[in-house]
Amino acid sequence: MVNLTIDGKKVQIEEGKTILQAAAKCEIKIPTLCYHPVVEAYGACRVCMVEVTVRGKTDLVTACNTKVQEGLDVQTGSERVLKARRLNVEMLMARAPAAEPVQELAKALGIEKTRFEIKDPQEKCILCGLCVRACETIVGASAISFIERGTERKVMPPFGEPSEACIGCTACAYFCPTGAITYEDKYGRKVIHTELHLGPTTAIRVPIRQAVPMVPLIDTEACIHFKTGECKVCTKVCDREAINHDMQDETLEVEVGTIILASGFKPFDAKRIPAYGYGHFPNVITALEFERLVNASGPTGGKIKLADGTEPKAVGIIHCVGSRDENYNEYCSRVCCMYSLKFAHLIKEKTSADVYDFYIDMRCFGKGYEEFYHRLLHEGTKFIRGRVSDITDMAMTQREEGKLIIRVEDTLLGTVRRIPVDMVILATGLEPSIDHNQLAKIFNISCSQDTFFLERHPKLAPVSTFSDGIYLAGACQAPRDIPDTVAQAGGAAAEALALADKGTFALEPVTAEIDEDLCAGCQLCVNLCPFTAITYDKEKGISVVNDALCKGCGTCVAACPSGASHQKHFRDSQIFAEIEGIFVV
Amino acid sequence: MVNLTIDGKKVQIEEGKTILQAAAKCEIKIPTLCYHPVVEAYGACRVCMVEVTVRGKTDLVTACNTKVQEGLDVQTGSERVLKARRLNVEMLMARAPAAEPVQELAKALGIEKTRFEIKDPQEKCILCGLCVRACETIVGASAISFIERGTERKVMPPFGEPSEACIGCTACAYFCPTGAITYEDKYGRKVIHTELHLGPTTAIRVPIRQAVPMVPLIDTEACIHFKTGECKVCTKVCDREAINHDMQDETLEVEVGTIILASGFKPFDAKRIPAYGYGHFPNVITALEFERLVNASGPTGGKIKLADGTEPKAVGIIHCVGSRDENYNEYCSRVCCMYSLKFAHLIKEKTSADVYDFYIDMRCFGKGYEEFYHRLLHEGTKFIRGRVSDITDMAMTQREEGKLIIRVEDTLLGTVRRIPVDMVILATGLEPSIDHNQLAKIFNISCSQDTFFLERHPKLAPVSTFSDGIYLAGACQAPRDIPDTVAQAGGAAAEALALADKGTFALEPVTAEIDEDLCAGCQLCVNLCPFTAITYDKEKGISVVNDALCKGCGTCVAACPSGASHQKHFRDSQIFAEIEGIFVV
Amino acid sequence: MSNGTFEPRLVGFLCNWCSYTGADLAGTARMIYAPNVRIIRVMCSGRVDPQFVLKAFKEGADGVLISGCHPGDCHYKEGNYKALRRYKLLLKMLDQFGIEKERFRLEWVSAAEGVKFQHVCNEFTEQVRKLGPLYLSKNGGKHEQREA
Amino acid sequence: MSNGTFEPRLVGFLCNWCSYTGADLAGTARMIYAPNVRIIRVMCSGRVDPQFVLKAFKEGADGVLISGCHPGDCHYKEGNYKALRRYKLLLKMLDQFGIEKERFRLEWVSAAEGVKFQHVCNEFTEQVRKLGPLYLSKNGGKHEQREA
Repeated sequence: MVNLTIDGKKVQIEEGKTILQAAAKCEIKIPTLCYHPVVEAYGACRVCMVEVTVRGKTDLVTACNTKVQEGLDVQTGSERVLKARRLNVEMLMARAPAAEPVQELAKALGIEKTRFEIKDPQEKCILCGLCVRACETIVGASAISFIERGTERKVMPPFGEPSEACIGCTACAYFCPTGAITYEDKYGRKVIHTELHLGPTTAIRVPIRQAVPMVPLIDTEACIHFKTGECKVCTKVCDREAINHDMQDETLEVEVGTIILASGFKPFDAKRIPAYGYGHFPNVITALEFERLVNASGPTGGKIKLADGTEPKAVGIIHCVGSRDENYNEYCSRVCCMYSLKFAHLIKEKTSADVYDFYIDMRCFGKGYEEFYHRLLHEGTKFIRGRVSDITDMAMTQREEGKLIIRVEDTLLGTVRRIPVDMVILATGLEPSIDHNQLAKIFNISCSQDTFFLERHPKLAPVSTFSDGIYLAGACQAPRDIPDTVAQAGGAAAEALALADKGTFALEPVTAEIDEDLCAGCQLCVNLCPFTAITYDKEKGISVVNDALCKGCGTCVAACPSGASHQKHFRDSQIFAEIEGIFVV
Repeated sequence: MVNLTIDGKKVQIEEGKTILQAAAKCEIKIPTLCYHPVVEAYGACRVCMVEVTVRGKTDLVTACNTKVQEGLDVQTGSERVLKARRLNVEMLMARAPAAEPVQELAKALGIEKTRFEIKDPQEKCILCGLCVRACETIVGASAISFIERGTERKVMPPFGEPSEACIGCTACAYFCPTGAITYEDKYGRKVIHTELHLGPTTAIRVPIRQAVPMVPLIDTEACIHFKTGECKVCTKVCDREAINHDMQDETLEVEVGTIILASGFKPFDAKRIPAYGYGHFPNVITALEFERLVNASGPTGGKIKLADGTEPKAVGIIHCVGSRDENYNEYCSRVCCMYSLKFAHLIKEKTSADVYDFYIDMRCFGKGYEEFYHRLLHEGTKFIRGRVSDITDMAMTQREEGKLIIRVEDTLLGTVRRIPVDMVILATGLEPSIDHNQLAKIFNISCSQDTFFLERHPKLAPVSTFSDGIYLAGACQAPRDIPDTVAQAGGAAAEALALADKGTFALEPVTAEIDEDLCAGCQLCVNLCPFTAITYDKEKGISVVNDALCKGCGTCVAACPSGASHQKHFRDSQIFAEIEGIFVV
Repeated sequence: MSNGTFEPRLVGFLCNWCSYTGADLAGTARMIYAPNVRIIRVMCSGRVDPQFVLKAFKEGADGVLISGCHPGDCHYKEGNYKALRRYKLLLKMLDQFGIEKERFRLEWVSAAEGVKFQHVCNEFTEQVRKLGPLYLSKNGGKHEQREA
Repeated sequence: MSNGTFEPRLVGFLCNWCSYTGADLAGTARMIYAPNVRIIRVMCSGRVDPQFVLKAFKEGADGVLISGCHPGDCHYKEGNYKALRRYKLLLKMLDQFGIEKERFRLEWVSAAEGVKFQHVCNEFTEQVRKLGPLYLSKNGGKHEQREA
C-alpha cells in the first residue's frame, strides 16, 4: 500500500493505481474528458492536470496516467494547476467549440471565450483519441485512426468512409466524451425502435426476467470478443470474476424413465407477409416487440413510443397475422385475440390514442375473457371486423399525410376502408419451435397436419404420444394460452408421475423369434435389424433374437428366406388368415 | 311337481302354475288376448279356452287361470275347443270389430264374419279389463273401471274424462291388447320427441352408456312404485332378484388427504328465453336433445327426425343460447361453437337438409378446430352472423307456411332476415352444476363473478383453490371442452398426487395463543371459537388453545377483554405499527 | 391534496379470504379506483379489534372501512357476524367521540367482487371527501396542519 | 357390384404408426372415402412379406396397397426403405404373372394425413375399377363368377 496526500487529505491505496483513482477514493473530483476506466489512460486531453510534490520536487502531471508514489503530495486546485487547465481548455475550445463537455468545463473554470483561432464552429472532436484506443485495444478492430498531423490532424470515423475492419459495434460512439461520433441508419434517421432493439440490448444479459437460474449469458453472435478476440470489458467490471469467455457448450447424458416435451413455439415471422410492411415501416411492430415496448422494465420504461420517440395518436392492432390463412397457417393460434385485447387496453390506459382492432372472429373463449372483451367495448376501442389487405404510407388525403394507412374490407359495413394510424401492431400467430421437426425425429413422434406434435388421442390421451413414456406439454402440441398451458402441463406431469411411480414398463409383445430347426444361418436378418437385436450364434450356427432389444418391426420376418423368423401376434399364418377372411363374403 | 299331458305331450311343472304356463313349457301355443304375465289372469276374453280331462271328467276351462293338477289331460285344439273359441271370437268381433288382434284370431280360426250385431265398427275395446286390473293391481291407482252393464258396459279411459287418481303412467295403454287406449298431448298430437322423451325413457335404467359401475338405477321421481306403492313389475321379471325398492341413500364417511372437485356443469335452461319457443314448438330442441336424437343408440337409431317423424328439409342452429348475453350469462361457454359445427356436419351427412348456423363469433380456437370450420364452409352449411331475435310459426309468405321462422339481423348483410326452417337446435351454454353453491360452502371455496369455482390464480395455480388440498377439475371451474378438460384434470391429479406424496401438510402459523399471566378465565373466547379450539383449564383457571384445531381467524383475540389472547403474526402491536406506518408520510 | 381538493386518508381492514382477494382482483384486472384506502390485511373481519378502528382515527384517518366475506361465506364460519356486531357497537361509541357515522363503514366484498371493491373505494372516498377532514378535539395537532 | 358398376376388392397393408393412424384420423374426422380397401395392420411396412401380396391376389384381390411412414419417418428407422425395395422387385414379378403394375401400389401416408389416405383410397379404387376385375389364369374359378 502507498500513502499519499491529496489537497491535504491523507489517502492509502494499492501500488500501481493512478492519482485519479486515489482522488476518487477520497472523493476529490478531478475533471477528465478522455479518461474511461476500461480504456488505458493516455493523458491526451490534459484537463486532469494536477501539481505533485515528491521528495521536494514539484511538477505538473496528468492525474489519469500518473501512478501514485509513497509520500506524494497532490494539489488538484492550485493556481498553477488551474492556469494550466485553463490554457488546455481554451485550446480545446478552439479545436472543438461545439463539444458540450468542453463548454461546461470552460464555464466551471470561468473562461468566457478562447483566445485561439476557431477553425470550425461545428467541430466536436477534441482529438483525444479515446475512440481510436477503444477500437484498437477494446474492440480489437483498429478500424479508425488519426490521419494527418498538426491542425489537419483528424479521426477517421467508421461511417464517414466505411472501413472493412469496422464491425459496426458502435463502441467508438459509446466512448466518445464529446458526442462527436454518431451513427445513423442508412436513411439518415435515428430510429428509436432499432436503437433500442426492442429486444435483447446487450451481448451479455439475463435472457428473460423469469430465467432459471437467474444468471446472465453471453450472446456469442453479438459479443465483440467472439468477433475480434478483444474487449472482455465485462470481465474488467465484474469484481466477482464470474465471467468466463472460454466456456463451451457441453453435451450431458442423463438417464430418465419418462420425457415431457415442452419445446414451445416460435412467433410467426411477420416479414413473410410483405403487404404489412414489417421491416420496412419502422412503426409496424410485432406483438412481441410491443410487449417489450410496453414493459415497465423495458427500454422505454413502459412508455408507448413511435420510432421518432413521440406518442402515437392512433394505433391499429391486426389479428390473425399468419393464422387462419391458407397462405401461411390454416389453424387459429388461440392466444392472439386475447393478447390483442390486452394491448388495446394498455394503449388506452397509457396514451390517449385511438385504438383500432381488426379481427375476423373475436375468440374470447376462456374464463373471464368475454367479460374483458365487453369491458374493452365500453372503453372505446374501435373494433373493425375484416382482414387487413395491406398497410401503406401513400397518403391519398391530407389526413393520411405522414400516417400508415391500413386498408381493410369492413365486413360489417360491407365497404373497403382506409384507416390512418401512427403505429401498427401485428398479432403474429404461433408456430412450432425452430427445431421442432428434428425433435419429432429424435423422439419418434408424429406431427399433425398443422405441424404441431400429434397427441395419442385428442380426447382420451391429450398429453401422451404414440411413443410410450413421452408426453407433451404446452404449445409444442398446439397453441394455447398460459392458464391452459399450466393446467395441461400438470396433466403431462401426472402421466409422467404415474409411469415413474409404477417403475416398470410393458413392452409390446410383438417381438420376433427364430425357429432353431428352420434357421439356415444365412445371417440376412442380422444385417437387416435396425436395432442390432439379432446376433449370430456361431456354436449353433443360427441367428438369435434379443427380446429386450427387438422392437417388433418384423422386417427380418419378411426377409427370412427359410421362413425361420416369426413375429409374435403377426405370424405369417395369422396374416394369411386375415387375407382369406377378407374374401369370405 | 305335477305331471300332466297336453295334446299328448307329457309335461312336468311346479304346483300352482297354470295350464297356459305348462303349455308354454312344452312349446304349445294357446291364443290369448287379456293375458299378461305380470298381471293376475282373469279369463275375461275366453279365447284361451281348452278341454281338460281329469279323473274321467271332461270340461272346458280358460287356460290362463286354471291351475295344473296331477294326471290332467289337456286338449288345446279339439273340435269342442275350437267351436267354443270361434263363438267367443265372433262375439268379440261384434263387440270390437276394429281390434286387430281379434281380426287376426278370427282369420286363424277361419271366421269371415260375425253373426252378431256390430254396434260400433270403430270399437277396439274387448272389455277384457286388463287395463282395469293393471291400473288397480300393478299401478295401484285404480283410476279406471268398468261402468254400466250388459251391452252398455265400457271402460272409462283416463284421458277421456281425466281422473284425479290417474298418475299419467300410460300403463293402461301399454297393457291394452287391442290398442284401444291411446294417449296424446293436449293438442291432440302424437309428439315423437315427447313420446321418445329424447332422454331417459324408463324409470329403471342405466343412467348413461359410460356409467361406472354399469348397473341400472331406479328414478324414484318416475317409478310408479314410489308413487303408489304398487307395481314392482321389474322385480317380477328380474330372475336374479337384483332389484330392491327398499334401498336407501347412504351417507358414507371417507377420510381423504386431498379432494378434487369435478362437479361439472348443467346446461342452460332454454325455457328461460321465451322468444325461442323451447317447450312450445316441439321442433325447437336443445343441443343435448339433438345429441340424443342423432345418437346411433338413441331412440331414433340416429335418424334425424321432426316431431312428426319426417326428415327436416331445413335446420337452424343457434349459437350462444344463454351465453354472451347480459340477460343470462355474460361469459362465453367455450364449447358451443364447436359442437354446433359438429351438428351441422352430422345433419349434412345424414340428411339432405339445408343447414343454417347463426353465430356471433366463430370460436374455433383448439387444435384442428379452424380446419373443421373451414371444411364446413366448403360443405355448404350457411353461416349467418347475427343474434337470433326470435322464432315464430306465424307465416308471412307461402314459403313460410308450416315452418318455424327464425328472425335474425344478419350483421354481414346489414339487414333483418326471416329464415324458414323445420327444426331449430339451441346451442345452450354451460352453467355450474345444480348444487354448486352448496358445494362452495361445504368446501369453503369462492366462486368467481361468472359463478364458477374460483381458482387460486388464473395463471400460476389454475387448478388450486384458496383452501389448501382442494383442487378443481373440469367445467366446475369454467366451461371447457373434452380435450381441455382431460388435460386440465390431469393437472389437478398431479397437484393432488404431489400433496399425497408429501404426506404432510403445513398449517398457516397464525394460530392464537393465550398469555397465562393475563388470562382472567372469563371463558368469553371459549364460546366465541367456531372450531372449539379453546378449552377452559379448570385447574389453572385459564383458557387454553389447541394449536391443531385453531384455524387462526383471530376472533377470540379481538374479543379478549384482558388482552391475554394474541394471534401470531397478527399481534395487536403489529397491526398498530401498520396503522402508524400508514400515516408516516 | 392535489388541485386543492381534499384527499381523505382512509384505512381499510380487509379479510384475507374474500375482500383482500377481491381487492387483488381489482388490481390484476387493472381497474382504476381511488387510491385513498390504505389496506391492512387481517385473516378474518372478526379479528378487527375495536381498538384498531380507534387507533386508525387517532393516527389521522378520515375514515375507516372494514370489509369481510358475505354473511354465510365466512372462511371461519361466523367471524363476519362478530364483526357486524362490533361494528354496530362501535358506531355508537364513535358518535360519543363526535365522529360522524359516515366515516366508518362495514362492507361485504367477495373474492369475485373486484368491481364492488372498486365502487366501495370510490364511494367511500367521495363520501368522506364531502365530510371534510376529521379534527379530533383532543389530539387534533396533526390534523390542523392538513387544511386545504 | 351395385348399379352394375364394378366394385374392386382391394387389400391394404398399413403400418401401425403412420398409415394406420392416418386411416384412423380419416375415420374420426368422418371423411367419406371408397370403402373398397380392406385394411390389414402390420407393425411396419417392412413386415409385408412378398407372399402376403401374392396371397392377396390369389385370394381374389383386384389390387393391393402397401402404405407406410414417409421416408426418414419410420418408427423402426428404415423398415419403409425395405418395403420400397421389395415393392420394386415385386412389381417385376407381378408383371410375369400378368398382373398389371397399376394393381399394386406403395404409398407414404403419415399419421396426420387423413386427407391423403382418403385420396389414395379413392384414386386407387378408381384406377383399379378402370382396369376391371383381375382374372388369374390358373386359379380363376372364383373370378369368373364376378363378372358384372
